[in-house]
Amino acid sequence: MIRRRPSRRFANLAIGSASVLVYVFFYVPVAVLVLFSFNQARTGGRWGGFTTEWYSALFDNDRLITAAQNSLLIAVVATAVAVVLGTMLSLAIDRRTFRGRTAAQQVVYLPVIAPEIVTGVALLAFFSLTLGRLNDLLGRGAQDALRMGRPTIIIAHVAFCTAFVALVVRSSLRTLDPSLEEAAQDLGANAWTTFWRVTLPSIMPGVLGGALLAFTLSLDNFVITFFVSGPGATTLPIEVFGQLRRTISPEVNAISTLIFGASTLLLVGALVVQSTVSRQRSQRIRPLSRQPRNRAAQARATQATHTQLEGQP
Amino acid sequence: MDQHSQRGTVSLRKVTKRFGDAVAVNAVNLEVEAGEFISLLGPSGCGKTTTLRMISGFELPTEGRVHISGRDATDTPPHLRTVNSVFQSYALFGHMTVAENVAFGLRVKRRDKPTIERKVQETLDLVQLSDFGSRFPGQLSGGQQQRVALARAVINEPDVLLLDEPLSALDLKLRQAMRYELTRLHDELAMTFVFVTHDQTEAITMSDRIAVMDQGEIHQLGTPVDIYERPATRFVAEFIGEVNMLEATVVGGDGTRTEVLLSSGDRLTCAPVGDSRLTPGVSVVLTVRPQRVLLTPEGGIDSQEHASLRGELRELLFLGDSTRGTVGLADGTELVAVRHNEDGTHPFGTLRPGDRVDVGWRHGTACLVQ
Amino acid sequence: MDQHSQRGTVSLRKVTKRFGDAVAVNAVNLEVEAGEFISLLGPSGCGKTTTLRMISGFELPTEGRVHISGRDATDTPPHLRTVNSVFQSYALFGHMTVAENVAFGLRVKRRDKPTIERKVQETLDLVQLSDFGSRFPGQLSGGQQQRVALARAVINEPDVLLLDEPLSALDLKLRQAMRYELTRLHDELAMTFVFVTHDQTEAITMSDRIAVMDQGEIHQLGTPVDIYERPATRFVAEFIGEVNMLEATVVGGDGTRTEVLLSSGDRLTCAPVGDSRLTPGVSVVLTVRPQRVLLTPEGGIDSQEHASLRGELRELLFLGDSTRGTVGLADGTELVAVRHNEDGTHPFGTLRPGDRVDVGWRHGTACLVQ
Amino acid sequence: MMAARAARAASGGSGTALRRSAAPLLAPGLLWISVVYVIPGALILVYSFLTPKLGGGVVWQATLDSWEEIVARGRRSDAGWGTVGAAALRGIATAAVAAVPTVAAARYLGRRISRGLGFAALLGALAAVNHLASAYNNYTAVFARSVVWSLWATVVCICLALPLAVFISSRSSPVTKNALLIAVMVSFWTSMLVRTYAIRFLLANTGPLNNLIEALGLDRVVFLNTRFAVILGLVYTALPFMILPLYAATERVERAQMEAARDLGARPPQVFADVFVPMVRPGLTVGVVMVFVLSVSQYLVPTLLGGGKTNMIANLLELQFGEAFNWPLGAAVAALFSVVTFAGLYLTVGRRDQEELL
Amino acid sequence: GDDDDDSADATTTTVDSMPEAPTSEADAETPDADAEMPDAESPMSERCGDPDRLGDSINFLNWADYIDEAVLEMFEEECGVSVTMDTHVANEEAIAKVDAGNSGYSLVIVTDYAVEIMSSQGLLQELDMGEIPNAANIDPNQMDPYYDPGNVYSLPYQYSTTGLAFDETAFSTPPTSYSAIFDENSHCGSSSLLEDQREVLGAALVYLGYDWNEVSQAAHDEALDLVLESRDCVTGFDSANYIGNLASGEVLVAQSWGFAAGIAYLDNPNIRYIIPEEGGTIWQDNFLIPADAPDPYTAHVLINYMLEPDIGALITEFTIGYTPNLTVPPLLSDGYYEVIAGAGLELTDDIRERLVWQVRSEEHSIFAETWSEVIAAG
Ligand SMILES: Nc1ncnc2c1ncn2[C@@H]1O[C@H](COP(=O)(O)OP(=O)(O)OP(=O)(O)O)[C@@H](O)[C@H]1O
Ligand SMILES: Nc1ncnc2c1ncn2[C@@H]1O[C@H](COP(=O)(O)OP(=O)(O)OP(=O)(O)O)[C@@H](O)[C@H]1O
Ligand SMILES: [Mg+2]
Ligand SMILES: [Mg+2]
Repeated sequence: MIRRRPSRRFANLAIGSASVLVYVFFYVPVAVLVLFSFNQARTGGRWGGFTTEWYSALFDNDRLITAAQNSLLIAVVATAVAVVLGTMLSLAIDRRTFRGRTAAQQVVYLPVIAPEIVTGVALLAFFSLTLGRLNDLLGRGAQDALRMGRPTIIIAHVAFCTAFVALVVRSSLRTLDPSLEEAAQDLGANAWTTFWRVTLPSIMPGVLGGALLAFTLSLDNFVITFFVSGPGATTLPIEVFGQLRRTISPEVNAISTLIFGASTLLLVGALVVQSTVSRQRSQRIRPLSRQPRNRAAQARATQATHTQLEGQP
Repeated sequence: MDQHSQRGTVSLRKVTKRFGDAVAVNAVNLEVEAGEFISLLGPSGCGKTTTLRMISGFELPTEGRVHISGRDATDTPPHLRTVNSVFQSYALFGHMTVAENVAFGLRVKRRDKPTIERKVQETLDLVQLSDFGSRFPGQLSGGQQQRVALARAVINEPDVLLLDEPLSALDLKLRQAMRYELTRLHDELAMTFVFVTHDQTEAITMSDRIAVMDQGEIHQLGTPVDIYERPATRFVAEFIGEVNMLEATVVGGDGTRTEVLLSSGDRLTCAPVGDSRLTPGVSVVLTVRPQRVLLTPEGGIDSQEHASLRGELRELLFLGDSTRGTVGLADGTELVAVRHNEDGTHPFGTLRPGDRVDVGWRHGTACLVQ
Repeated sequence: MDQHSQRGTVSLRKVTKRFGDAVAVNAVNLEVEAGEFISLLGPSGCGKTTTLRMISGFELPTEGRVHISGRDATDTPPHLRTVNSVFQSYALFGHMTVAENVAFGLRVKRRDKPTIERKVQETLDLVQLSDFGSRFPGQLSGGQQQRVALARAVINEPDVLLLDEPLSALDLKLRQAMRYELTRLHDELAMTFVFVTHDQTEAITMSDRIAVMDQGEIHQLGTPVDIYERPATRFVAEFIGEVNMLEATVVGGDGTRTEVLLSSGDRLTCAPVGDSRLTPGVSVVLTVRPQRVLLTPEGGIDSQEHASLRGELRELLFLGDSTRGTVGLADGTELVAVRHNEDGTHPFGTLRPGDRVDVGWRHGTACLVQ
Repeated sequence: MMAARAARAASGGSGTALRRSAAPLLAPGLLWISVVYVIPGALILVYSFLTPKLGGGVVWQATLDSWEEIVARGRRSDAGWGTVGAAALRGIATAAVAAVPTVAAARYLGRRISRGLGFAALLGALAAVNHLASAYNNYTAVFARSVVWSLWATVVCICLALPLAVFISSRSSPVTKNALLIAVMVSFWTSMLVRTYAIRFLLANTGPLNNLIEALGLDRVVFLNTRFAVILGLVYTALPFMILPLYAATERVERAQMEAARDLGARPPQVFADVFVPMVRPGLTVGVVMVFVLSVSQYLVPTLLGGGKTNMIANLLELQFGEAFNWPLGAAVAALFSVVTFAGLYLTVGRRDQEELL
Repeated sequence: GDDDDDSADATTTTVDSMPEAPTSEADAETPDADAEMPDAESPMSERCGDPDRLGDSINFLNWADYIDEAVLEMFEEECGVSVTMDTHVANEEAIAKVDAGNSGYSLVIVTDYAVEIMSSQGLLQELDMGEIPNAANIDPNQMDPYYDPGNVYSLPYQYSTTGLAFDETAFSTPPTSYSAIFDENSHCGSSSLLEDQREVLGAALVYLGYDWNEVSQAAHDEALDLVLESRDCVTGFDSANYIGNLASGEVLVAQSWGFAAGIAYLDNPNIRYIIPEEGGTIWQDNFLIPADAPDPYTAHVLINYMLEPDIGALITEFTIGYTPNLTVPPLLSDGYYEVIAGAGLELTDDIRERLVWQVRSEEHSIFAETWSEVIAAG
């Protein structure tokens, strides 16, 4: 029903098709791997018929399962810690003044701008040096020595995840009306209550967004993980990279498909919840400046204001 | 002194607030009585909000002390003060329902649930929002949000309620309605209200007393009539209502009248300013309200009872309810007269722009300020 | 018709705008003359902005045509129309200096640099911001930003200047100053101004003509005096200025007077409405402006020349410039009288709330609308 | 807007906040990041002055060999004044070619011609520096190539992300917006490696894309192990990091300002360049920094899609830390690389944008 | 297997399903090792050494995709030791991990020159041959290598060669020289070289008439020019994808690991493998025990276990390399021999003549320098 000028329609069309293109770009490789996970032929390239055998094979493939478990575990732990640390950092940077604030900001920004490969080798050097020294110091034998593995991976992942969380949370903190927190204090809430009851719920979208990003980054990290992993701490990307020596096994496609499917389901679920909540909330929203349609009520308002109640049906 | 009797008083003693080099509030003394409705009135940036925030505890005074309910509260953190605020932006918690918003103060004080529920219901009744408890703030109109903010503050039964321009985001009609609402609440609750505004009509219609501020200082503290009729300074005269100002020099006078020389060359006799220390030679400003200015054809003013000046009618402006006439005096200064359009006819009779006119005012209706 | 003579005219012919199902503007006809200062006045959401945006080209009418300067511009994109807008939020470019903001329109039209510089200087002079050219909008006060927005629009010498509530974000004093400024500019520039506002005072003091809108329709188009004194509908009466409204039923009358029965039981005689087709039995509303309502002790009204009703004084409210008395009539309806505080004494004499009073108005000052 | 933020920042620091220390909030995160980034970074610097050990690692014996190798030693084959001349010529040629479109664009947008020329000159200078770096020695050559490809990837990312950001932010329902945003992220929940492998398959000489090309009657094109594939991979990997901040910035764009520009007679491209781009600049800066840094140090993409024929700085580092057993040299390359990257970022990203970055 | 002579697909299946076949054969040969009832109170298999000294678990670092996982499962079941195998994709990676100290690995498999480097740096412990009785099974030809004289630190695991693999159908006369890639490359755009500085430069050096391990600057300059020239022709320097590419026909001639040619042959029976007339390399992967291994004894047991005939057969069937274990060849399936024969992987004495070992010492860092020129070139 809405008339549009042709030029604007053209612009919208261009923007829309460019966007579709981007999604195609993102999802064609995903589609390929999903397809391959059902492909009977072991080496890609040709279609050998539909099969689910790779999925059943997957359940016997301890290495892949373990690697996937490792990846998920590390991502979950790193994300959890990073969300806490990153939120704290962004609170400090946004809400407190202290000397060296700029320097602190730049340190926080380091993981974003530091080349991954440099970080990887630096961490390898660092951990070999410190773990060795620590073991010497503690007199640990070979059996119970400190060594690289899941802990070192988590330490590394937490660092860069923290930076990204801080980045995202800071941007939502900046748009948060500071008088909300003051209102809470004014009503008798101490700093702690204010944070839990008011600040955190208000910046929750930012925190969740940061967590999502951190989780994605951790799950997908190869280079840094590669350098700091140790016995029994093979993550999925590292396992897959090893397999590239031959051809990638269809089971890898299968597990990728599973992870993809599960996360999509999860997020779609979250979206459905969000949409119901937001539909609920947006019911009968009235913008601030809208006045009642009832003119008679207004007329009375000028004479005897107390009889007039804005919002009466 | 008896603590109890002081409940609800606020007292600022030589309170100064500096931000870096800038002085936001300058050695302000203010005594608010219990149960009073006091307004802080002044232009943007004059320090009203800063003053309020020192009372609520969000700013620390650089110098001076803040007493609330008779106790020195200067170092008490906000959440332990017996004052509550209504913020200009409402600052409602968007993730909580109206009822949860209102319950917040009691919940953080860990009142038991039945009490909280009962009081929330009572308070929502008070602000006439009983049916809106389960809505979210985003689903309310501006005026309703305003009332939620109010309910959220008053449910805590603070000694003092602070309101920072709570009406400025509302449109005219709603603002009028909310003014009435606030006055009603003040009567019902018997709390001290400290109300910040830059709208003189708001201050005048609602307050017991008004503190007029400018540049961090309180220029005058008094009842609305005091402030309107007897402005202490030029700034107050100018800020409250429309006013004509004529530069003048004192040339003589005694205890009962002062003789001044206007820049237009006219000599006038005025009632003296309160504690008249106006010695000849002092520069003063003669202020007179437009609605007290007579505007007649030449010679139409009885110069016995009235001060009278001669000029030319420059402009007549229809304002709807009233008409405004602008008169140019001999030296070019302008004087404005306003008259209600009482009976649908031109309130200044047959006068037309360009006519020679007399303007004047009854002796005693003009005021001298320094 | 001659193109040149039409420069600056705007004409909306049966223009309708629908958003989905909602009708924002409903079959509006509007002829604006060249050089006129016309205001669109109406409550929030009545379609003012939408109307303006159809003139500037940001919305396409669902039906009807828009003519600008005599030419059909309905399908002309915004950047090719000879109109410019001043946006409510100013919409200044924050990343450009004031001078760059003002120069923008000329720059995108690729005028040569010296011309641009000269004109920017001239325009900044015009709005009295010559010294602020190199500042950024963020460093200016609201009123100054306003003037930059104005300068940015008028530098293009549009045939028509559209202003969407340009003053609503300013505080009272500044608003008054800017009103004056705008009127001055209109006189100097001889452009057509289409001015959108929901503030009646603004519309009344500035405009040549006012179009009062509600719910997407123009209720009345006329001069300020017309609209104030002879509202065509109840909505207009109510929206323009403060007004008392009394429900009444026509009980008789002839061509020169109409007799009505008020809900309070009083019978009154009124001047008829313009094209009086008021036959007995019709419900009408009697409107009378508060400043035309007399308020006296019982029996104080000359019922020969005045309509007169009996009631009780409920409230007296000091408003600074004036005092407002609220009277309750027999049936509980209220009537408001407003009187200037002309000589510093109580304008209603010795009357106090609770007193029995007479209220009334000179015949002919009340109006009947449907 | 900035003034308001400054005021807020200041007020945040006043009053009650003043009484609280930042340390408890700041310390854990800052310490953590320092342990993982700052200290190892310093260690790398130290390593670059040590002696390599066969089998990897270092011998704790100071030497300047590594730095001499990468700074002082030019490439055997084609160093000399001739190269400088060639570089100058190439710069001038590039500037001349670029000048035509940039000046036209400047004219069209109503900007000064000198700005168009300046931009062309900048491109020329870049080309010349690139030429010099490519000729100077192996390290500068690989470095220059990494930078140039990452710049290309950044440009492509901007071109793809801008319409998408506008598209998403012009949706009216917040749920749709979130769904579209999440759709960007979700594809990243399958391992990058696996997806890159899928891209390999798609681009192969005998892959579907080439089959399609052949079906259209054209000759098969070699995509794999070329710059094209590598830059495509870089874009694929980094695109979300452009989309997310750009979307956030687009959300904050005020429609009124764009309409004001239209109203003042600006044609849509002018509105875009003069109003939209400056308004989304903070987000754009964040995106550009992230995409560039991510791309310039990419390891997987050149390895998987470059097939050893098209290498970037990470491959060189990998060689030194791996097969070459020359950690000090690798450390020196890494240190130099980081320093140049940081310096470049600080020089190109303005003060204001830096504040915006975090 | 009965489906040996079927198509390539069938062959794939055969190799995949291989674990069962040799296991049953092993059962037949060593009846005391009752694979069906390995657990419970029945005495542990004697292939598990001394149960008192045997640990519960062991960390094992191996090349990726270089062992049939069934072997590890069998060991776990038979001996009750859980094996965590991590993989590396380069010897350098393994060295770095062990060099970092306390890597946690008790058993590591790396290629020849890496053993020399590691032992020279004191990263390894001497093997106790008393605990590895199966060492006696090993082919003397593969013992006492240059990198570990006397096998003090290492025992061979698998070995193979590096040569050329090609698609028979693409050549009228099968190539016999590196010229198929370096010069007169008739399959420009369909050839590939390994991503390995030593192999590529070595091949170039021998092609130019130098020694495979040549370190003179002049020779390297020449070799570099040759590699840079052929760079435009090869699809890539690639150690992994070319296997699939050979199978799919994307690559027609490639420098290749021997075992990899076998794998490619499984998918594409037209693949043939040769050692060019200029020569090729032989290389051998070895068991090592790091000096700081947490559980050296269990590592010895595992080494010994993997040198069992049936286990060795499982491993070799999987890797398609050559086994150094003399007891294994009789147990290998027909499928294995079909691949070796079909792809031309037989290691005759004639071919052995042409093979050299890669040597690696300080002076060989010139290979890295030359290679960084290759990297810098594109
Ligand atoms: N946190 C701060 N840092 C620096 N200056 C400040 C700060 N807060 C207020 N000021 C300055 O102090 C002065 C008083 O500010 P205040 O907010 O109290 O004014 P106000 O009377 O409330 O004005 P408004 O009507 O505009 O709200 C102003 O000049 C303001 O710029
Ligand atoms: N883009 C739109 N989509 C849907 N409805 C719209 C849109 N723009 C305006 N409307 C609706 O059209 C009606 C008229 O809106 P308009 O903005 O013209 O009002 P207005 O008179 O300018 O009000 P205000 O004083 O609040 O600015 C309103 O009900 C509004 O909700
Ligand atoms: Mg304030
Ligand atoms: Mg509007």
